[in-house]
Amino acid sequence: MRIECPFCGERDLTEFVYLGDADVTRPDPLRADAMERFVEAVHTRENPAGVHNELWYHNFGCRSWLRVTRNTRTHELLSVEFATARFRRRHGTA
Amino acid sequence: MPYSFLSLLQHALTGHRRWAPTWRDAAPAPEYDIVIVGGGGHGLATAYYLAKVHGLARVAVLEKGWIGSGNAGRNTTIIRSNYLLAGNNPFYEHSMKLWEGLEQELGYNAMVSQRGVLNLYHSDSQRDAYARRGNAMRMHGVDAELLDAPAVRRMLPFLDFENARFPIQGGLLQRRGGTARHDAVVWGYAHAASKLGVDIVQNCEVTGFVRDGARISGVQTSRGVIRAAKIGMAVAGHTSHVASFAGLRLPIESHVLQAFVSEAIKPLIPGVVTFGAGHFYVSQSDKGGLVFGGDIDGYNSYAQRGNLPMVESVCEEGVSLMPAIGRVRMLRSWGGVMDMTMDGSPIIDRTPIEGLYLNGGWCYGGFKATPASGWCFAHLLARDEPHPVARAYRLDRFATGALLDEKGAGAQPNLH
Amino acid sequence: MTPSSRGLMPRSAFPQLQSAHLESRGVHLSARESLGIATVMAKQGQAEALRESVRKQFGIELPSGPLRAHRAGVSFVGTGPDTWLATCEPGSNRFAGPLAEMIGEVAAVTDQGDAYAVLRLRGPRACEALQKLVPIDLHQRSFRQGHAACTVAAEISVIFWRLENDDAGSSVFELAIPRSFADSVWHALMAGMPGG
Amino acid sequence: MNASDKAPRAEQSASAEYTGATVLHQPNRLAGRGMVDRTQPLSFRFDRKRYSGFAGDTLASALLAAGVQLVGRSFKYHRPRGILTAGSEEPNALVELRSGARQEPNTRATVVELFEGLEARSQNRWPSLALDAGSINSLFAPLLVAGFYYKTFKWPAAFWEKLYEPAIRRAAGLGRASRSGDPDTYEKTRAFCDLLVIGAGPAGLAAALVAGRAGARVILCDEDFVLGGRLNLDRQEIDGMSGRAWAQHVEAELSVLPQVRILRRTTVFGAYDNGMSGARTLGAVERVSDHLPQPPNGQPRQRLWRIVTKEVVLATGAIERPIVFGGNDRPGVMLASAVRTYINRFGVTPAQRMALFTTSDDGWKTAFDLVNAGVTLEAIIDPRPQIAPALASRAARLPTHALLGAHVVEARGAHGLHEISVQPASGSMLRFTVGALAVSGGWNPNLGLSTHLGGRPRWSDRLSAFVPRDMPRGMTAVGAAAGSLSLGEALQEGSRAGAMAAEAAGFSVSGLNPWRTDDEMTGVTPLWDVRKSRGKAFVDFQHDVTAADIALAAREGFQSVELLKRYTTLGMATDQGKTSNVNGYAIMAALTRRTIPEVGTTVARPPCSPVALGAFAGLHRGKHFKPTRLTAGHAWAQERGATFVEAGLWLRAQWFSSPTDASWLETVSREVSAVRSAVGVCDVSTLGKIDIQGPDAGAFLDRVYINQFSTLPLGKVRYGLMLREDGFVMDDGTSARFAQSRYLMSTTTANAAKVMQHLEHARQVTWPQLDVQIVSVTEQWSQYSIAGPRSRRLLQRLLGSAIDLSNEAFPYLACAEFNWDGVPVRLFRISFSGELAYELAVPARYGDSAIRAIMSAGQELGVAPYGTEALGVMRIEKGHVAGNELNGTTTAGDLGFGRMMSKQKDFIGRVLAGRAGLVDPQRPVLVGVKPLNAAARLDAGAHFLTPGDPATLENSQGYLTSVAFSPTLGHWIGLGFLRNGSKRRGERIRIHDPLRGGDFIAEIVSNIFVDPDGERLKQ
Ligand SMILES: Cc1cc2nc3c(=O)[nH]c(=O)nc-3n(C[C@H](O)[C@H](O)[C@H](O)COP(=O)(O)OP(=O)(O)OC[C@H]3O[C@@H](n4cnc5c(N)ncnc54)[C@H](O)[C@@H]3O)c2cc1C
Ligand SMILES: NC(=O)c1ccc[n+]([C@@H]2O[C@H](COP(=O)([O-])OP(=O)(O)OC[C@H]3O[C@@H](n4cnc5c(N)ncnc54)[C@H](O)[C@@H]3O)[C@@H](O)[C@H]2O)c1
Ligand SMILES: Cc1cc2nc3c(=O)[nH]c(=O)nc-3n(C[C@H](O)[C@H](O)[C@H](O)COP(=O)(O)O)c2cc1C
Ligand SMILES: [Zn+2]
Repeated sequence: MRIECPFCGERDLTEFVYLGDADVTRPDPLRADAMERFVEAVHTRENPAGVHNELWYHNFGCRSWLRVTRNTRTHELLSVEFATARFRRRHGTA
Repeated sequence: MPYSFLSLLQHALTGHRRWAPTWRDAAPAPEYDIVIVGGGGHGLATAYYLAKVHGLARVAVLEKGWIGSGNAGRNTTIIRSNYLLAGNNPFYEHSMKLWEGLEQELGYNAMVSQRGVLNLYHSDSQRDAYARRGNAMRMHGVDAELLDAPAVRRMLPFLDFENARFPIQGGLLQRRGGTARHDAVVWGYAHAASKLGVDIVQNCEVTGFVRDGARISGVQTSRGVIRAAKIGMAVAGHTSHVASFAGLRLPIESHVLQAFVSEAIKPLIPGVVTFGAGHFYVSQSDKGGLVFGGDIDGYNSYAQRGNLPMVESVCEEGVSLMPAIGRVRMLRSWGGVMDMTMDGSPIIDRTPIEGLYLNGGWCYGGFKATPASGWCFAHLLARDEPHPVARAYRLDRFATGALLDEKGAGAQPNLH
Repeated sequence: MTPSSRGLMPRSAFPQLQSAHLESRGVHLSARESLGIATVMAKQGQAEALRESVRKQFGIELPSGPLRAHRAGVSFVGTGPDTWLATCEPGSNRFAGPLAEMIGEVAAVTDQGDAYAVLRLRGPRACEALQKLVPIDLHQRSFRQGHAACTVAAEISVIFWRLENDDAGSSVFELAIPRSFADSVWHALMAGMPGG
Repeated sequence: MNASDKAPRAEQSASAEYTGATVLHQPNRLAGRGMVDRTQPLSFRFDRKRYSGFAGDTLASALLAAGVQLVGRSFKYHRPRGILTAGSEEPNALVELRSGARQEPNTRATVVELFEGLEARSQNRWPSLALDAGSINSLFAPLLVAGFYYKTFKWPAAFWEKLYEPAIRRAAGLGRASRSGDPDTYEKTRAFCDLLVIGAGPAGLAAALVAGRAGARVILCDEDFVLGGRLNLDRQEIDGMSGRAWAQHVEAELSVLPQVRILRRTTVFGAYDNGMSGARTLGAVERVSDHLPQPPNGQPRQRLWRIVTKEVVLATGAIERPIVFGGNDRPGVMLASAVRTYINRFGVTPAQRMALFTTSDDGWKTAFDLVNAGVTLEAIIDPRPQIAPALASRAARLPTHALLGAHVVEARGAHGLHEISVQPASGSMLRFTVGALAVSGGWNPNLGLSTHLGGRPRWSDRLSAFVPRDMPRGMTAVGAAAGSLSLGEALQEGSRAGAMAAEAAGFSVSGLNPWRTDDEMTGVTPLWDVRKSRGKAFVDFQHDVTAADIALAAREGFQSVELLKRYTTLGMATDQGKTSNVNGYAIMAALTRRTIPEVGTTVARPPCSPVALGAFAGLHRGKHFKPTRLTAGHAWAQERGATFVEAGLWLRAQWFSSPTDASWLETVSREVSAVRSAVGVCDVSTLGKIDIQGPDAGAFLDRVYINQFSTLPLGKVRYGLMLREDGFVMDDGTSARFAQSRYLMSTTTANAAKVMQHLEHARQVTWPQLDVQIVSVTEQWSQYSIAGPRSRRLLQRLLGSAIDLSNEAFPYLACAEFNWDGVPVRLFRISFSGELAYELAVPARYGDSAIRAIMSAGQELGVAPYGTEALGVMRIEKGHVAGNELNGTTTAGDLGFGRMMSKQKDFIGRVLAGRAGLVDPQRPVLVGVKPLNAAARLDAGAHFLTPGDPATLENSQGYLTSVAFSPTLGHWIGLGFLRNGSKRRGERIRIHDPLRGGDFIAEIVSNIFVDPDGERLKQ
């Protein structure tokens, strides 16, 4: 498996560290139901047999956290972007 | 006629032309008392004990492929009960006791072989952790010995004691640990369950659940709808996937674990050895192949195959531990889909949905659990209350914080 | 006894270098002892300002991507988003401080002059020797002069870049190794040396 | 044609023509044939007996030349076995190659290149190959059917462990592995290309040539030591030149193309997952030195290639199928194409008198070549009632009986084939006395690599074989591998695939050359097994799986092809069923009235032929299993005779023993006393150091630590604790503030990398809006702890006027950056030992010089270097937590830091740390213990029990995490976690350690044993 880092280019699996579900966001700690939400966010991750958005860390490269879309049945890589990309899109910072 | 040397002799006289199928390859009936999803070791054991212990025989095991096609058929066959936590240790010891009588229980030889499991340690803190674990075992009446380096050397003179990057300081030994013939465990439970009237249905994939109101009362399958008062999931690596048919989200990730076998060589390694300075473990199969494995690849996968980097690092560890196997050849590598939980321990519990029961989250350690898992899941299904030794395997422990984290790795499945 | 009378003496990370005679194997190695090195990370939203200031101060256009731009002994190597490894010859520990001054508030500057031990490899078989170490395609067609990479060598995180070919027309690389790993990388490099 | 068919019989002592006493008689060597170099005789030993062969021979061809047919014994029945094939698919001819530490079990004689002094032994036999005691198993054969052991050995239970099981295990395996370490080295490398061509037969050569000429980067691999594949064994012509000559031409051109790399003796063993660009990784192993007595100096034995390529051309050819009939495993029964290989490539005939049993046109080529080589061909047996006219007319001219519609029903002969019984189309049984039988049951494309990524092959009725289908993106099969069995197709498909690959990589191809070949007959009518046959008919030779075993599996319900495999072990031997699987599937299909595609195939897995574990390990074994990190002070510590200990990848000084110390314990106690009474110095460079900058640096630290850092004054240091989001402790350390927006964080040695990743996650994923920049500076600084009542004086001597160290100017928890001797350095007043202490950080290049300066500055003060062990003793005396306490299952509360958790702010782990299970008052918390009996020695890992309670796991009250002999107190002390321990001070507790027989009473005390009020820190 080779992952296309948006900064470094396509690199071997060995350079990356896997974390998991890229769609969990840290709940608002001030909400009344914060506890349930944190329990959910930390323990209940997406685990589809198919297309999955996941976080990878380019540990041996540029040290970026990446948001990778990959098929867990075939290991086919569908897309990669910086984890910060969505934030930047939302806040228009380059 | 039950299997025995005698029956073998008699059949030999008739050229083995009269053997009956080892288990009935049943067609699904429209309805059962209990349906078990998953024809692996756990599903079949559950069905067997439901019939044997609880007298429930209107039971079906539904297997999407052929029985044992999942992890039961691809694991490295290590059995042991060397656990640390009070929530785990009694369960695995119960399993070990069941292993010890399995041949006779099933009338099928699963080749349980208690040649010992030795976990090597390479640092003081590792020794301390093993000591804590070994003491826990002893306090529960489980055999455990803490060996120093010379003792290990007497047992396994061909390990690297001279030139190791992380010198071997000793090991934690459970002599009653060992291996069992994985496929035979599946066939043995199928054989015995089938004899007690359990329907074993192959090529029958569960694709959904039948709901009436809040409860679940059946399954949709590739071979039609099958109704049942209770449905037990024992689908290991596919737990999240099958649970999602019922809208359940679970604290489980599916990861690939690879395993390897070498060409068959004359006996070299007496028991099971695990390397403490990495993730390598090895034993020798009854055919002579070195059966070994290491860490999971580390990413979610349902592909039943891994990648080259893990193959390399497993061999780096193997050759570092045992320089003698450098010229032994790898014959085959494969992968399995592991149901990794957030604390590395299993779940045997009711689900929030009436009629649906869960047995899963076995990570890479569920083969040794097969008998007790079946025993306890059957207990839960039959009595609607957890078996005492499986009390801790609750689904809500992540919310309550009553975790069973043997390694202390936290909510990160690929670190367990 | 006063400190100055003892004095602080730098020590090379590659004591083996003197005794290593590798020319015969088509690889020439040298250590870049007095290289000044600093990590430069743009503050949030300041990347453009940083480019501007580097343009002004050094006449260097900051590369975007894993590339190396240099001028008059100073170079900037792209090592990550909005992150560069700046080097200066000579510089040692006297580079990062002034650099921070010159660049100002728009970026965080961190001295790495001692964090990396830098080896220069050149010679007809330098490329072959390095290829055994790094998982990057070093072929002239794909890793050209001025290209750089943060990657892994013998399980160690390294940064390297390709310089202009030498007069003999053979490849020249510089390999930045975390100092504590210098021995291990050296061993891996020697083990993979062409011609045994 | 006619003429050559009547060529003179090879004179009996073919080898007579090679004079020179050393060359031994080779009765089956043919005059003037083959590619072996007759000017280079080689001598070798098999089972101690000496033989001769030539350069270019394989061990198999040399044994056959010498008239040796019996080479090994089978796995279960110990049946005598010979040589079936001439390639890597060989199931029978496995030997132990070499001896001593280099002994290699299960080595296929058919791929071993002969070298001078080669030593090989037969396997799985005792006392000798000829009379093997194990062969009595054949007598029990009726009992030893598939899966027999599952049905037996159950009673009496004890017998299984004591008797049967050990017996079965002793019988396991074929060859013996050496018990001493492999003396050879292995190397790993990577290669990148536009096109990887796997297989250098006509198809592969054509593909490589076309793509190479176009300028593409091409790698051409072949596992053989000569290129050409089948061209080396078939007497076919290309453009009027012999196939072999054509191959040599192509090779010559390829080897001068700059972008083409040819890897001979290199097996591509596996295909792995693709990247997004489509670039895929394949694994290959190059046998660099296996053809030599020993690897030449500095050369590895083998080299592992990870090849990253855009396109793959699969030109791996096809593997011939045996036919299943009685006694088909007799030594001398060989694949027809193998016989042809021995005759044409090696100039060796398996016997002087032979027969051919074929259901394929290709098999007939063997007949022509045997006759051409002057071997007596007793009969051609072809079950097909009629054959292609062209074939028939050519056959008519052969001096032999051609029997159509006939079957070989039995092969006999104790240690080698002696006689075959043939059932002709009509009439009574015929017998032929032959020394060898060539068999061709058709062809299976060698497609394993096409299925490694999950693709499944397709059944072809035309070929009656499985052919590649839904292959990995970018992989194309050509020639026999694709099921195109004629030379013409192979060349055509090869060049087409080469052209497409080159164009895909952006090169233009100018016209393909139309290589001319005479067309070839490829007809096959499969015969899966000879029903009327007598005696055991083998499907899987090595594992002794017979047609009867497959019938038994069918009967007992193991009808799924995967269950069939696991029950009978069909295809599980070292050859992975290359010659047996399809025959087995076909027999199962017939028995269960299914078609072969309905039965399907088992999954092929890497490696597609076995690979030495050493090759996968490469350099990373022994001392180089993992990289080693050395601090700048390492050389100095070595000079001081330090004993080093592994701390993660680091080597750290554990202690510095002096000749006068009686034991390591005495050394450590001396080091501790030196610190407590004078001054000591310890290298703490391995602790993680992270530079944290930016306007939001303070806010950022507030979120990752449980306590406040935004309020930390400039020039100050604070201890901090970090949680994982699940509420358990992750790491601890100090952070110093050097400027408004600049902190320096320190982490434990063990967690440095983990914390860095954690912080990057917080910065990039959780709070991308925060303006912080973080960089690891662990490598930049060499740091020494200078501890003890005299540490201030030492530093004053060392640093002189560089800094004012008075308590007022530089109090406890102060930090400063300044120049010393023109070098920027940092000083922190922090203490792990509990004494007045400082940590001095200098740029790493000065680390060596600095420790020497510190030592000489401290000489008159009695400075002593101390190691991690003394460090550990002192931190236990002070009740500081470390790795054994930060074990991933402890909370801040457990460690006694509950009150440090800020209520003012949110931080990682805060919410989940509030879960019931984590705040349960019953949780074990940190306490100190001291044995009542001052002489008693503590051991970490012991459990706590309330005195009087039975020693059960349920009753365990906690456990001992860290222990030390405290020279300060004169007895052993320990830290541990005890159920509601905070309320149990002064109570007695039982320390239970059944593993090591420890069992005694201790007192529960504060975890701080020395200077509880911390006065020494502030002196
Ligand atoms: C490489 C490897 C090595 C291992 N080593 C060990 C070891 O040494 N010791 C140890 O104790 N454990 C080990 N394990 C773990 C162990 O194999 C598993 O935990 C255990 O087998 C899981 O229980 P099971 O046998 O019921 O699972 P499985 O055998 O996987 O059974 C689950 C079954 O459910 C079926 N299924 C899935 N979805 C559906 C559906 N929708 N409908 C119908 N059926 C379905 C699957 O086909 C499968 O047959 C290892 C696992 C692997 C992969
Ligand atoms: N007439 C028939 O029925 C018939 C049947 C089969 C083959 N053939 C002949 O076979 C030839 C087919 O040519 P081809 O090029 O397709 O096949 P080939 O057999 O000539 O070449 C295949 C090559 O691939 C190599 N190889 C196989 N697996 C490998 C691996 N994993 N790694 C590295 N190398 C590997 C082999 O060593 C061999 O040299 C033609 O000459 C054809 O006439 C004819
Ligand atoms: C304990 C054990 C021993 C094995 N021994 C062999 C063996 O000797 N030969 C072999 O070809 N495969 C062996 N295998 C691997 C199986 O062939 C197969 O790869 C594995 O069960 C996974 O199935 P799959 O590869 O069909 O997906 C063994 C597997 C296990 C679990
Ligand atoms: Zn990157």
